[in-house]
Amino acid sequence: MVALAVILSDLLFGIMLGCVFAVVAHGLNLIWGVVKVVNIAHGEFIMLGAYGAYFLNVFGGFNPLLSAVVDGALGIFVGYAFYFSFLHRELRGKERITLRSEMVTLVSTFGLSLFMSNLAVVAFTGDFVGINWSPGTVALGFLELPLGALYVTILAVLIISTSVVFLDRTYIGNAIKAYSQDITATQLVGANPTKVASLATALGFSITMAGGALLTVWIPTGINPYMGALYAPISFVIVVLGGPGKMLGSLLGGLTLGVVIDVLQAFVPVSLAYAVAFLLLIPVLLFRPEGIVK
Amino acid sequence: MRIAGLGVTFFGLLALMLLLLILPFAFPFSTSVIVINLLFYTALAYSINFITGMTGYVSFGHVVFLGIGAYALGASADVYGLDPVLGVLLGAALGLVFALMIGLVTLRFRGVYFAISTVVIALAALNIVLELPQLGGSQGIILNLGFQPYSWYYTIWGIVLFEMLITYYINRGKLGLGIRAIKSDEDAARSVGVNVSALKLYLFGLSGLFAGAGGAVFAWTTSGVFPYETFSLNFSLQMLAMIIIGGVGTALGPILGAVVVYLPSYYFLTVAIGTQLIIIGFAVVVIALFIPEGIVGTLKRRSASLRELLE
Amino acid sequence: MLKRRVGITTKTTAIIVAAIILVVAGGTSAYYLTLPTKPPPGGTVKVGFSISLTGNFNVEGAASLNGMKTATQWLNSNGGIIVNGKSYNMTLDYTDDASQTSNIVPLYTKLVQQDNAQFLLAPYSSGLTAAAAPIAEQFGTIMLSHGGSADSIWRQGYKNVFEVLSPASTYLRVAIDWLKANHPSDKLAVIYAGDSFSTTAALAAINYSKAQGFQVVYQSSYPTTVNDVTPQLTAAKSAGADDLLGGGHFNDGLLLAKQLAQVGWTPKFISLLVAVTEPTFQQQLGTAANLVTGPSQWEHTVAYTSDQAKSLGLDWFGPTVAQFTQLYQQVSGGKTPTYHSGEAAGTIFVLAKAIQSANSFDTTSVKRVLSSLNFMSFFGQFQVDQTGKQTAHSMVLVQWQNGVLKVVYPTTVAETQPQYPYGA
Amino acid sequence: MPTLRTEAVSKEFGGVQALKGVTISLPAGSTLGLIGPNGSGKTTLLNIIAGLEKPTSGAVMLGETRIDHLPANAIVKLGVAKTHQIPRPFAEMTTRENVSVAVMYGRRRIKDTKRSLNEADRLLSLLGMDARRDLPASSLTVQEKKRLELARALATGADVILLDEVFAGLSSDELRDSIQLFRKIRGEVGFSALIVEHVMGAVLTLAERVVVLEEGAKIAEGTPDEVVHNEAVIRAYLGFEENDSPG
Repeated sequence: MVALAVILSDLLFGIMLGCVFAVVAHGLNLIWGVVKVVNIAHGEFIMLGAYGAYFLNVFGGFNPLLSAVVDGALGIFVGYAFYFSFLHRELRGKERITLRSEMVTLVSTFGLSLFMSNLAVVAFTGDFVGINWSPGTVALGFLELPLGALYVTILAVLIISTSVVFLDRTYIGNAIKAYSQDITATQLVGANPTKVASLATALGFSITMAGGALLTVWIPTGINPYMGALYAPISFVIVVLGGPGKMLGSLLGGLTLGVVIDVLQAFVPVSLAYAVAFLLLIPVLLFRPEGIVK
Repeated sequence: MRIAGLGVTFFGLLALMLLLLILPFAFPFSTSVIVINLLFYTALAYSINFITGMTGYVSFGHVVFLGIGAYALGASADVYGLDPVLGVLLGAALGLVFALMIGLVTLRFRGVYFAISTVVIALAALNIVLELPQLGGSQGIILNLGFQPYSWYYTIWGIVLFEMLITYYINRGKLGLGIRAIKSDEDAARSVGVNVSALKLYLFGLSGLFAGAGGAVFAWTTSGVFPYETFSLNFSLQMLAMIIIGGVGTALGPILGAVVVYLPSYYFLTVAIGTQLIIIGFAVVVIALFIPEGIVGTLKRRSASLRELLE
Repeated sequence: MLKRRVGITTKTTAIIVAAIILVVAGGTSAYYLTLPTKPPPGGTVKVGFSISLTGNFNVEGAASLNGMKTATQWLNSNGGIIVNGKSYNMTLDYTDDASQTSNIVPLYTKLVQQDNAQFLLAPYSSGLTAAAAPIAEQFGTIMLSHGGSADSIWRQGYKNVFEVLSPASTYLRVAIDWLKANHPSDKLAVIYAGDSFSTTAALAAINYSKAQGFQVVYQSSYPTTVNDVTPQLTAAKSAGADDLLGGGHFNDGLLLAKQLAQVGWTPKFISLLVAVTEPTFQQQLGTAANLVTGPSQWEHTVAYTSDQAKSLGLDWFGPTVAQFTQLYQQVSGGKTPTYHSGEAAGTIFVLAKAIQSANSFDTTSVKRVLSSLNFMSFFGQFQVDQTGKQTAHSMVLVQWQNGVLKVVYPTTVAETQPQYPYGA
Repeated sequence: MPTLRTEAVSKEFGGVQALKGVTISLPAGSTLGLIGPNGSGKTTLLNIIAGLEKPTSGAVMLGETRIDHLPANAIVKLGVAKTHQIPRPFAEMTTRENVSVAVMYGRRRIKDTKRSLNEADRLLSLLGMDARRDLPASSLTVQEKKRLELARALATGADVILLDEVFAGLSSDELRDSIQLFRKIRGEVGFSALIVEHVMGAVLTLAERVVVLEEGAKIAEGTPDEVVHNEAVIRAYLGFEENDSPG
């Protein structure tokens, strides 16, 4: 018999975990939705963001929330660099993304992921490190919720809703939206497709790296060169669940995954909870290929 | 053009395989065991070549079949004392069955969606095995089948030979033409009568079969099956890197890729440098961006005479 | 089709040329790859092994290697190994194995066949040790295990494989023994990482504690890829557990200790595998590390001494703990030895002692000695049963007390008393 | 050579009614034109016949066989082949290999590579593309790619061929040549043809009967002459010209 209190607490923790997942996946969602390519090395950029937060903490005493801002700024540069070295050759002058370009990106970013994670072992060693930042807990009835995770949850919702407003309400946001629907339409609204695509990529990387920093609050000890191997697949599942390019889809997909994983653990072993969460992708792809959001 | 007769490369590969046949007698075990590993990776490369190389469906989670084969041999040898050669056959059979089941669902997804669905299946498989006490759960299975270099060697040699012959068989005839059409444009292929779904499933089944057989040999030679090591996505990545570097879809590419990826990796071990995966990763990036056909494909495109030779 | 007529002679020539190139290339590379290195010069004994310097076990591997180097250096500069009145130096012949089982067979075959290693040490971890064991068996070379503690290795009937460290199944016993003596009515929760070693240790602990009359109110494992145990901790807390046992490797211990604070649970007693003995555990956790306990194969603060050996009627061999720790710091560039270093170094001394007692390098004689050897070194006592499994080496319980790691149990080697409850 | 019929075929895409109960009939050996403005549902109907999409309701019959539940490749094997509006050659293969795929996998199931290549060569020379046969298909011009589409459809051994805008974008000279070529091929290889165009010229010349679609519904059917004088058709096309001004 599972106590109701356990389920309730798992639900709350699942919601917080889901928001963390959401912000980690959101950058991938933006790039996938707009530029229509999938960055297999997504997890390695999360890792980079996490190490950024770690070093900022060690050398600058920054807490992960502050580091997320710095990481986000760095992510802009990383994103532009990535766009012009990996995507520009494939996207330049194209009217739509061909399967071939999709596969070239898939394979080249796969190589990048091998390269980065193994270079990270040399640069950072394979040791697990963590950031010693714990703002305490807040009592909520019979439950105690970690404040740090609550901050991250709020930030995650904030980042995702900001991106919705940005895409809907600003000129450049509209240009990005236009690009995501039809590359030639971008020119009709008077914007340069390359500028729009590279900006979207840069924003995606900015969010990814900031997400990596925020993730360190949730996993107090888990910063290591291979951490991307878990968070990249989770991000893929989230984006597919929510539907690529649907900004609120990150949140919905993340929450689904977080709640499924945490609540299921009250009934089945953790491993199986994760297995179920991963396999959720299959029925969604079969029956709702556009994602669970209409 | 590829409907051509068997060329120099075919006979060259055949000659190489025949030479390898006598190697265990001509050299000490310490050489045979390196070649066993090399052939193991070659077998994996050919196996993923059937699906990813030939159709362009990137199977990132291909390790799942290796894992199934490894557990087939591990569990059958541990619990029933089954002969390891039968264990390899069982691994191949289970690899085939699971590939057909998984392929029936996942081969409906195109491009990135297929790639991602295979990854989540591999991750889920690991997490499920961790909770199966019959398969040793997280403790895995420790075997004592002894040091059997001859049996290891000729088993994996036979697997690779089979794969080469089947690759040639497919590439040469009607099948090969249909498969190239699928790789080029799946819908157009369907509209000229190519039974796309069946052909893809056939290839996925083949690749699962050989990955399963390879996995069984892996469990046999390493005297155990351990969930994290067996289902490590690194195997998928290595297989993929080998065919990308060697040249996708070709008959020569996988063995070439296995040689240029495995031998340096092994050499690096003895001089204790941990850089092999960095170099491999870099090579994959460069090849994917600049010479997507890999070594063999590029040589073929660059030179007509080489093209003839490399068929 | 399109069989652009390649003249039969051209084709045949091409095949012959290709075949010749292949034979030459294959032969040359095979020659170089199998070139036996020089036979060991007189006066040395060559010990071969692979160690994980890259991959998953690179941290443990590096610590183990430093331990072996330290032990070898001490041995060679303190008279070497005496056989028939003559002194022999020990040399280490090792390579990286990238923590991959597939590398073990070629590397160990090479060590035996090409490098002519006279004795073998096992690689780090149970999986790699299992892969190496058939080679030791095949070539009749003695192999000592320092980092593969899965009990099932010793159920395979190997005649040449001996264990120096304690089996995984005994790790948490020492904590349970202390609880039994002091707080026998505590309810236990066991949360552990789902890898081979941690599972073996935790499942054995669950059985042992039940046999000791404890109630295990919650038990759960989690995959090592996951960095979140809040659901398990919440469940354990609400199941009414007093004490928390389990963990896994370094990261797991840290994770459990940190997330305890996140879910607001303060167990009365915490004992975690592996992590607790690392100095970084305390650095990263700060006050949360205070009063956390853990089992250890060995600590540099542990008090195994020649007096103690004498009181048990045993021989003492090798350096004192202080000597070892000091030399280790020189060898490793200022690091403190971990228990991985200790067990690896201990293995070297077991080998040296066995050869010296056998007064011969002959495998059969050394093997006979190993089966009956019972002595003590800075790493503790060594004695194996008929399967080669270590039985005499005992674990110690350590606890962080105000920023210092203290050995607290068993009383024979303890520096001080354990403090209870946690969080006090 | 059976008759191809659609019976009250409807198709809905996410709430939009693309086809509303369309019934057409293509008797053996005949040529039927299918015209209508952009977005009138012509291509959807063609895709449903070819098995690329499933109808929401209604049926597609080939003689006495119902084919609307079959996959596209099975329909090809029953003798119905379609060309693509935007040509989709197998870009990495040569022109001749492109055609021989269709020879081998089409209705005739010729397994022998040599025979299939010979058959491909025969068809390519019939279409006047001998000189192009060893070039990669990606290097062909748009018009050549359209011919390749036709060659592949013929190569499947189909006796019903669905032509999706093969005559679009041609100059008047080219159009005249194409129509001549089409008649010549019809003379050598008998087949029934369903020709879809949104410009009427070629259809009116070649088709014996014409069906007009507007917004998913059939608004007229008859001989070319009847159709061009039909009020509804004129209104549809005038409306179309005002909104869209075709090139």
